[in-house]
Amino acid sequence: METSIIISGFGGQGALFAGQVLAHAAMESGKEVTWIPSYGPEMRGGTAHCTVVIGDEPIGSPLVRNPHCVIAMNLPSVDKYEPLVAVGGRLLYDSTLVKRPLRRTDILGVAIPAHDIALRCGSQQLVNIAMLGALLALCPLVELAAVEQALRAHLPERHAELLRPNILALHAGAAYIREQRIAVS
Amino acid sequence: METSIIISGFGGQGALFAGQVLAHAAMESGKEVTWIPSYGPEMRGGTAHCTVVIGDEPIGSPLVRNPHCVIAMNLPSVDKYEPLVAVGGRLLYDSTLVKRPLRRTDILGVAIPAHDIALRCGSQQLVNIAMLGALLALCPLVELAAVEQALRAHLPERHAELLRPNILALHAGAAYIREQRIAVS
Amino acid sequence: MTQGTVLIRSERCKGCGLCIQACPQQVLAFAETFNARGYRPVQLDERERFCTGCGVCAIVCPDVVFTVYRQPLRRVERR
Amino acid sequence: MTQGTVLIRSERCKGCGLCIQACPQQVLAFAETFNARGYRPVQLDERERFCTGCGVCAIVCPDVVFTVYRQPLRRVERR
Amino acid sequence: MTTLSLEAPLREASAHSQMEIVYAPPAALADVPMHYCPGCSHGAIHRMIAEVVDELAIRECTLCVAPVGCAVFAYKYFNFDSCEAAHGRAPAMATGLKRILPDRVIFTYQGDGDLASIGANEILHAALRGEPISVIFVNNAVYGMTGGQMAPTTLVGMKTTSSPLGRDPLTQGHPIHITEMLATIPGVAYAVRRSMHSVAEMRKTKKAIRLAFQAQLQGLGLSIVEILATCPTNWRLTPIEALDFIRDRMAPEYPVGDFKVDERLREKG
Amino acid sequence: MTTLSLEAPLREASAHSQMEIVYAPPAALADVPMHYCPGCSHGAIHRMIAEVVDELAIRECTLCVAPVGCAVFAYKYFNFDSCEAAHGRAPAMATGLKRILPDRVIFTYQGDGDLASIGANEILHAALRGEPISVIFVNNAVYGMTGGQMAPTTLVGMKTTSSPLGRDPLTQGHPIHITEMLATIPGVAYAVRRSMHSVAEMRKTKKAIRLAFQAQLQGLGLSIVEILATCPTNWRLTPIEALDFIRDRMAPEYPVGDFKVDERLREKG
Amino acid sequence: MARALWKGNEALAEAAIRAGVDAFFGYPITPQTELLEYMARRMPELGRVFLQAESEIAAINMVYGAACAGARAMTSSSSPGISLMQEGLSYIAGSEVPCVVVDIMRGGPGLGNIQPSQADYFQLTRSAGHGDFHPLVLAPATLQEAVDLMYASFDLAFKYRTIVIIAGDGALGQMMEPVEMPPMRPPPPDRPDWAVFGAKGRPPRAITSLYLDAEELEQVNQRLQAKLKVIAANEQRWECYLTEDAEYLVVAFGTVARIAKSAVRAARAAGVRAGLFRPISLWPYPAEALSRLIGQMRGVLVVEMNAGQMLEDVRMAVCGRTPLRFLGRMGGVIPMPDEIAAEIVYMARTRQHGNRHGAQRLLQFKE
Amino acid sequence: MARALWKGNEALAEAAIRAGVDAFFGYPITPQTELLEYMARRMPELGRVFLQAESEIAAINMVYGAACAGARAMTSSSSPGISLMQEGLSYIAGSEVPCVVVDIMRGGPGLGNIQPSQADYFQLTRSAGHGDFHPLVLAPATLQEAVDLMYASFDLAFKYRTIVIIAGDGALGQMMEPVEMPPMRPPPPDRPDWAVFGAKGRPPRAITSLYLDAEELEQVNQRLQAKLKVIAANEQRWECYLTEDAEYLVVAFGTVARIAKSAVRAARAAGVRAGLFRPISLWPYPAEALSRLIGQMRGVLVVEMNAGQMLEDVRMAVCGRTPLRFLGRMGGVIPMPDEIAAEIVYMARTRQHGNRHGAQRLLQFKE
Ligand SMILES: Cc1ncc(C[n+]2csc(CCOP(=O)(O)OP(=O)(O)O)c2C)c(N)n1
Ligand SMILES: Cc1ncc(C[n+]2csc(CCOP(=O)(O)OP(=O)(O)O)c2C)c(N)n1
Ligand code: SF4
Ligand code: SF4
Ligand code: SF4
Ligand code: SF4
Repeated sequence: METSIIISGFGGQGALFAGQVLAHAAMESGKEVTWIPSYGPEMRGGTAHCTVVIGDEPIGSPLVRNPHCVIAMNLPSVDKYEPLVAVGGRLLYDSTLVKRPLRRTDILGVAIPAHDIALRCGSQQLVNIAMLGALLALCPLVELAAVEQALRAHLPERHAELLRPNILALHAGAAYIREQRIAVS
Repeated sequence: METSIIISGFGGQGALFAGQVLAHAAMESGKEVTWIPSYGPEMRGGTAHCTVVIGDEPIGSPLVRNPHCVIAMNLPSVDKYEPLVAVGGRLLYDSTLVKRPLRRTDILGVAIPAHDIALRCGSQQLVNIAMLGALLALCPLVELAAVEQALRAHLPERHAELLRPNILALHAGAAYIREQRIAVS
Repeated sequence: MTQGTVLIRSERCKGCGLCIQACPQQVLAFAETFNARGYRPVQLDERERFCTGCGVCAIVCPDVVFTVYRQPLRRVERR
Repeated sequence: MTQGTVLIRSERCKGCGLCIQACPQQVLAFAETFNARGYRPVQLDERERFCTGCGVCAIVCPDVVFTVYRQPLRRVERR
Repeated sequence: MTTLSLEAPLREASAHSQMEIVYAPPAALADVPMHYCPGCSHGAIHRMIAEVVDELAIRECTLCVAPVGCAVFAYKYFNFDSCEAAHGRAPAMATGLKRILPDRVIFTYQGDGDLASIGANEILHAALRGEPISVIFVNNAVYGMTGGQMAPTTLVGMKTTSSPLGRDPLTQGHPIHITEMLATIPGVAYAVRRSMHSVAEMRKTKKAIRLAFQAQLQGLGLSIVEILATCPTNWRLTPIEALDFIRDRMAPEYPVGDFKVDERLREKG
Repeated sequence: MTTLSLEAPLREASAHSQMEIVYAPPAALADVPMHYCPGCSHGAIHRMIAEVVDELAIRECTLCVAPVGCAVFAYKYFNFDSCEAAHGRAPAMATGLKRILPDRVIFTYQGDGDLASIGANEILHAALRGEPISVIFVNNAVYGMTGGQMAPTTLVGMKTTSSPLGRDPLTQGHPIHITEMLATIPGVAYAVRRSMHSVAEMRKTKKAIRLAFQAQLQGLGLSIVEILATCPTNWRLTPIEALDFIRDRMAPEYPVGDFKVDERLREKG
Repeated sequence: MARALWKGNEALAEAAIRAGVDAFFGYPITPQTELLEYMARRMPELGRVFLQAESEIAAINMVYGAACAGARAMTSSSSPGISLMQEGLSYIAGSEVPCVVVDIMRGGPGLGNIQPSQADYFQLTRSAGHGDFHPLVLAPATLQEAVDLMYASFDLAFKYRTIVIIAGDGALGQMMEPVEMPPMRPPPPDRPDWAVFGAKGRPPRAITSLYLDAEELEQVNQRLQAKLKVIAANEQRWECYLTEDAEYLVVAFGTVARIAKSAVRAARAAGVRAGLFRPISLWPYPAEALSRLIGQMRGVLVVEMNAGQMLEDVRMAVCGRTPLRFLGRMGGVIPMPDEIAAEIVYMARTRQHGNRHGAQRLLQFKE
Repeated sequence: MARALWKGNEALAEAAIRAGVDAFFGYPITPQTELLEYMARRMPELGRVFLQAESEIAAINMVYGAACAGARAMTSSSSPGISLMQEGLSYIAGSEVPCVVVDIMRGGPGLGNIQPSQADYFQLTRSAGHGDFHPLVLAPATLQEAVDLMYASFDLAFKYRTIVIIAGDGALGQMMEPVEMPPMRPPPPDRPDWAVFGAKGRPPRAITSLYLDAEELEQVNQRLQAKLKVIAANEQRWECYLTEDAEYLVVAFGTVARIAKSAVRAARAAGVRAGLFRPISLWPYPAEALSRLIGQMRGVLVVEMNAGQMLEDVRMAVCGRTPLRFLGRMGGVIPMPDEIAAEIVYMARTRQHGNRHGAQRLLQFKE
């Protein structure tokens, strides 16, 4: 089985990085994985997203039309991906930025006050990893420890001081889900 | 029937021009005709030749492997074309420049003291037209009058003073053949 | 001192801050909220009334965010 | 006056005449006959003995036709 | 600076109705958001061009040739006809246009990668021909659009994604001074360098753009305005730091100034 | 001029056996006829290059990059390694060679169409990079090989097959002064113009070629020798008239001289 | 009009002038240069634009610019120059502006030589640049046809807003033949309604080939493909020569086709019922016309001055229904009537599917 | 070696370095730029040559120069840049020097966009320049394969003295995937015996593509064609996926092929015996391997990110033996597994020869 995840947000919100961290963690956990970014017109001052596919066999398509999971860090991302999530899939969104209710009922929509969580962990830059933590609490694709490890290995050196806050945010995101007692698949 | 003629000599001997004159004359005589030059490596300080094909129907190939007639104005041209002339064809060469005897016996080789004829007409530049005159006396492809006309129309203006000598040479070349009483085809 | 003001098309603002630093009267500041494209746009702050309508913000703004108004005392059209 | 002479590779000569005009002693002229490539090559003419072996012909000749000889009085190797 | 524009979006203007508009977006600029990064000079340069076009009242006879570079969408931002050239070939395309439309005002808008690297031959020969076009040459010392690689104008020692140790003139060459070079060519009527690093310099830039267009209107030959411009994104600086970078680092290598001004260009700045 | 060559064809030399050879064809020149027109300068320039290569004893480490132009067969005429570039791209090809073979002597041999028209970008950027190659730039003011069309170096008013009424600078541009232009570039160590119109000038030309090679051997940067050369065929002049044409028509537009000589180039002419 | 003897390159130039070409931009290259030189003389006389560009790249981009202004613009070149124009051609195709390009092909690859060749068939018909497009490629066999096609080319180019390429070779460019020139038509005074020439009294226009959004670019491409389908339906041209009762078919285009005509005649003289199918439009390829003929054939011989490029189009049309042979000469060698005739006769005598005779000239091919 | 997560462009660069590349010359262009940037960092560290050229034209001619000196030289670019390299590639082919070129294709024609595309299939396989030649074109579908092919490319290039093109698309260049890097091999110290590097102790050599004499150039071309025949015999590569019992065959290459794998699985899940034929070498095309499969197929679906280019190769291999459908997305739109699966299933359900369903996406094609 392959699981596909799209992470989407404004440029600068770290959508691509969160996807890479997930991909590294998956690979180190012995899974097959692909990561592919958007690198199109959105890049300059627009939105950015990436698709991660994780599986046990070599991945076929690195791109999917209907992802199993979506992390949407802003309103345009919710607008774009809500209609596309696979039936029964999950759409996690930052409820600090996105105020509108979801329209679909055949997917699991999860509002996460990621902005607040991030700020609590030390910086609004941590929204991406907080959301990732939440996702992994919902869909245990990889262990949080593997993500921690990936963060350690791949956070750019110039951001070394953000390592601890990132790990904090990861767990805080996961903890939020567990607190909400949302059914874990 | 198509008749093919190759005219060949050093660059500057006017092989291409003689061919054009013949082609013009043929066209004005209501024939179909093609003219095609060599424009290859020979051009710069080497030899030049052209192929003229004259017929009553639209010409197929403007190039031939085995021409019916060849006018060779120097030794390299004789060397190159003697083996190629069609069986029963004609090879006219300038006997002032080319001293060696022809090897083939299945073609009609005609030695023409074209250089002398040209000098008698006023300039060594007239070799080409003298040879053309000789050819037309052997193979009446077009009337000499048509060639005269073509010379009048197409001799570059800066050479206007050479018109009369050219016409002279044309007839002198033809006359030489007639004097030799070579069988005319 | 002429009295002026500016109209700010906040949705066009990218929050580069060039106008804030260029404004001779220091009447501009970033808003607290984000616009739809994710930037914190510029707004007139509490020093608003000191705006002279000099137009420097409009000159430096790369995103043509400003329209500049001035009290019609006399039109300064030299230079 | 040094005595010299030149060796002319006639088959290489294209009859441009640059050497004829450049020769300070005017000892070169065109031949009457043509070479295999259809040019009238240069030759030493009857003033041949005035050749000093100065080498000017070799300098100007674009076709490297000349080899230049000089009597071994003293070798003029300056400049 | 004082142009009044009627096409500007004044929906919200009621609050200011007693006041007089002293600056509004120029009519020659399309009323759409631009895609440039925050603090990038391209937007302001576009605006100045549009202002000049309005001031000279030539919007209906002006054509822009857009480059390949961050300004690739210039044609979306102007309210006049335009076309989009292949990378570096804007001067050739403009030549084709100008020869067919000799009474129109044709300008190219080109970055330094576009004009000075892949397209240096086209600008050089357009200049040699004295093609009466105007060239707005935006020098930001890097390839912006492709993510900040070294340009021919990159400063010695400057780090870019393709000169990670800083540009080494020994293997990567010296910065190119296109405008000085073009100024030596008889066909060039106007060749100046300006900068975007301060309000005063920006005012001068706009005047130079106007003179460049006027040179064309007077049929004097090719005119070029090189403009030192920011690329905060690829310089990895804030927009305000980027202004300082121009002043402190770029201007010393690329001095602002007039390298050639045809004497028939009457209008003085 | 006094080089002795051992590989020269001395079969007929017996008649001169008491004499000393004071000039023989250089060893670095292949002993084959050249295809150039009567009186064309290319042959003499080839010979001078070969003489310099012999004098500097660098035949075994020299590589020629031949152009597309009448000198396209230059590689047949030299007794050293060479390759044949695409039209105008010799400086790029030479760059590729030199980066791999930094201790070899690499020179390009280029006509004015090749270097100044289609290939002006390649020479410009090789110069900007200070690529340590030597460039022999043969300026005969026309496209020789293709039959005498206008070149960027064609003189104002000069008739060619593509400027039948004479070059009109208004539509066809002004003659290009490549060497002056390159001389302004820091990466260039040596940039001079010489001529083939007299024995004295030819001697100077050869010295310049030697200095150009020496600049390379000393690793000083790019060296270029522009040489005013004849094309009697396409000028429709006799070889001797062609010399006068250089002196009277070309040299006034393209003055012979030194535009840049790196001071480390010790050897004085 | 009376017939006159014209040189190929000059006849093409004069035909373009009579067809109302507004502007010519070009760069010298053998064996096409006389076309440029003719333009250099005639265009200024007529007050039209002639400009020798600094390179083929500049030339095609000048054409692009002039075409954007709605002008009848053209360039001409030969193989290496056409290679340099690939990017520009792709932009022109992507922007859907019309223009005409003459390619007088020469021997390749690389510098090759200046002799006649057809080795750029793929480049012209399959990929005159990156991306999905095909120019309309017309390959005349005689100078009269060259003139007529050239004369029609601008109308075609403007009708479809497409690139029209007149594909000849050195032989066509250099030869002389009697030609009847069509009448002089001035350039049309009106500018097309897609052109840019100043936004006077109308909204601004932009001509571009940039569509950053993939869906949008796909739509543009679908429009382009739809247009190509229309061209493919309308503009296939070909000639059948002695095919009615033919059992052996020669397929050849351009110069080779006229040589093949002589060969077909010779083969018939030798008792073989031979015929010639001559594609005139190389793209769109007259595949159905060819396909219809195949049923009656006992063998097909493709002759080209290349290593077998049009051969692929013929293979697709023949689709295994009859044996196929290929005779290819390369490097500027022109196949002579006698060798083509020999191939036809050989094919008839042996009805062999293989290709092992005359191996040195016959490039390997079997089907 | 352990697996690591690599970005496509950087993995290609590192693989080239480990394969012993001596020199990289290039010019930035999306979506290939990371390759150049990686080279800019790594090559100088290793004392090898990295140079950002002033243009793609300069880059390919620098490669040409370095290759003449016997070096392992390469460049990389994307569609418009590859168009600009056509002349240089033709010279390199004509001179028979080896080199490696990476083309990370993007949407066209013209400026198009920077999204993934396969629209330069013709340009790479049919006419990477004027004249008769074909580069060896390898199209990886995964990053591991990209690395392995890149690693092998210089050996292939030198073995045959040919151009090797690694053909990817934006998706391949931009994506990340686990890769096991091959070991580092230094550039070979010996210079090949055809290279030019100074005529020390041997007669001078010249590297050229110029042969003015037609017969001589024909011989050169015959040698080239003979070499291409050898390459065609030795170097065909392909993958068959679930073809053993397949009745419906998808043919696709590169990124599309891996997407098609997902689709084939989905189709099988829907009860259709589908399989995938994936050409890895685009030239030489594995035509016989494909042809062998066709007999057992009740239908063939070609999927490409273009208007139907490889389709021609498949048509020639299928030769009318089974119905053929084509699904093409253009402009950077990537076909999704579900739409390919839907096509397969549709094909199986209807066994219809036509192509009229989903017309908007299915470009017209019938056979
Ligand atoms: C032929 C070709 N080569 C390369 C590119 C990729 N490319 C797009 S923009 C650009 C450089 C832009 O830099 P510059 O001209 O300085 O403009 P800026 O983006 O900095 O404004 C490059 C290399 C291309 N589109 N086409
Ligand atoms: C790409 C390309 N364009 C054009 C040509 C045709 N061509 C061959 S040589 C030449 C010009 C030669 O002129 P120049 O460089 O001045 O050298 P010369 O022949 O005068 O020595 C041209 C245009 C070509 N071979 N390749
Ligand atoms: S200069 Fe313009 S874009 Fe920048 S902060 Fe001010 S208003 Fe916003
Ligand atoms: S200079 Fe040389 S080629 Fe010219 S005439 Fe004298 S010997 Fe002959
Ligand atoms: S990358 Fe640089 S030049 Fe491009 S829009 Fe951003 S700041 Fe401006
Ligand atoms: S055409 Fe001119 S340059 Fe060429 S060989 Fe003849 S004289 Fe020399």
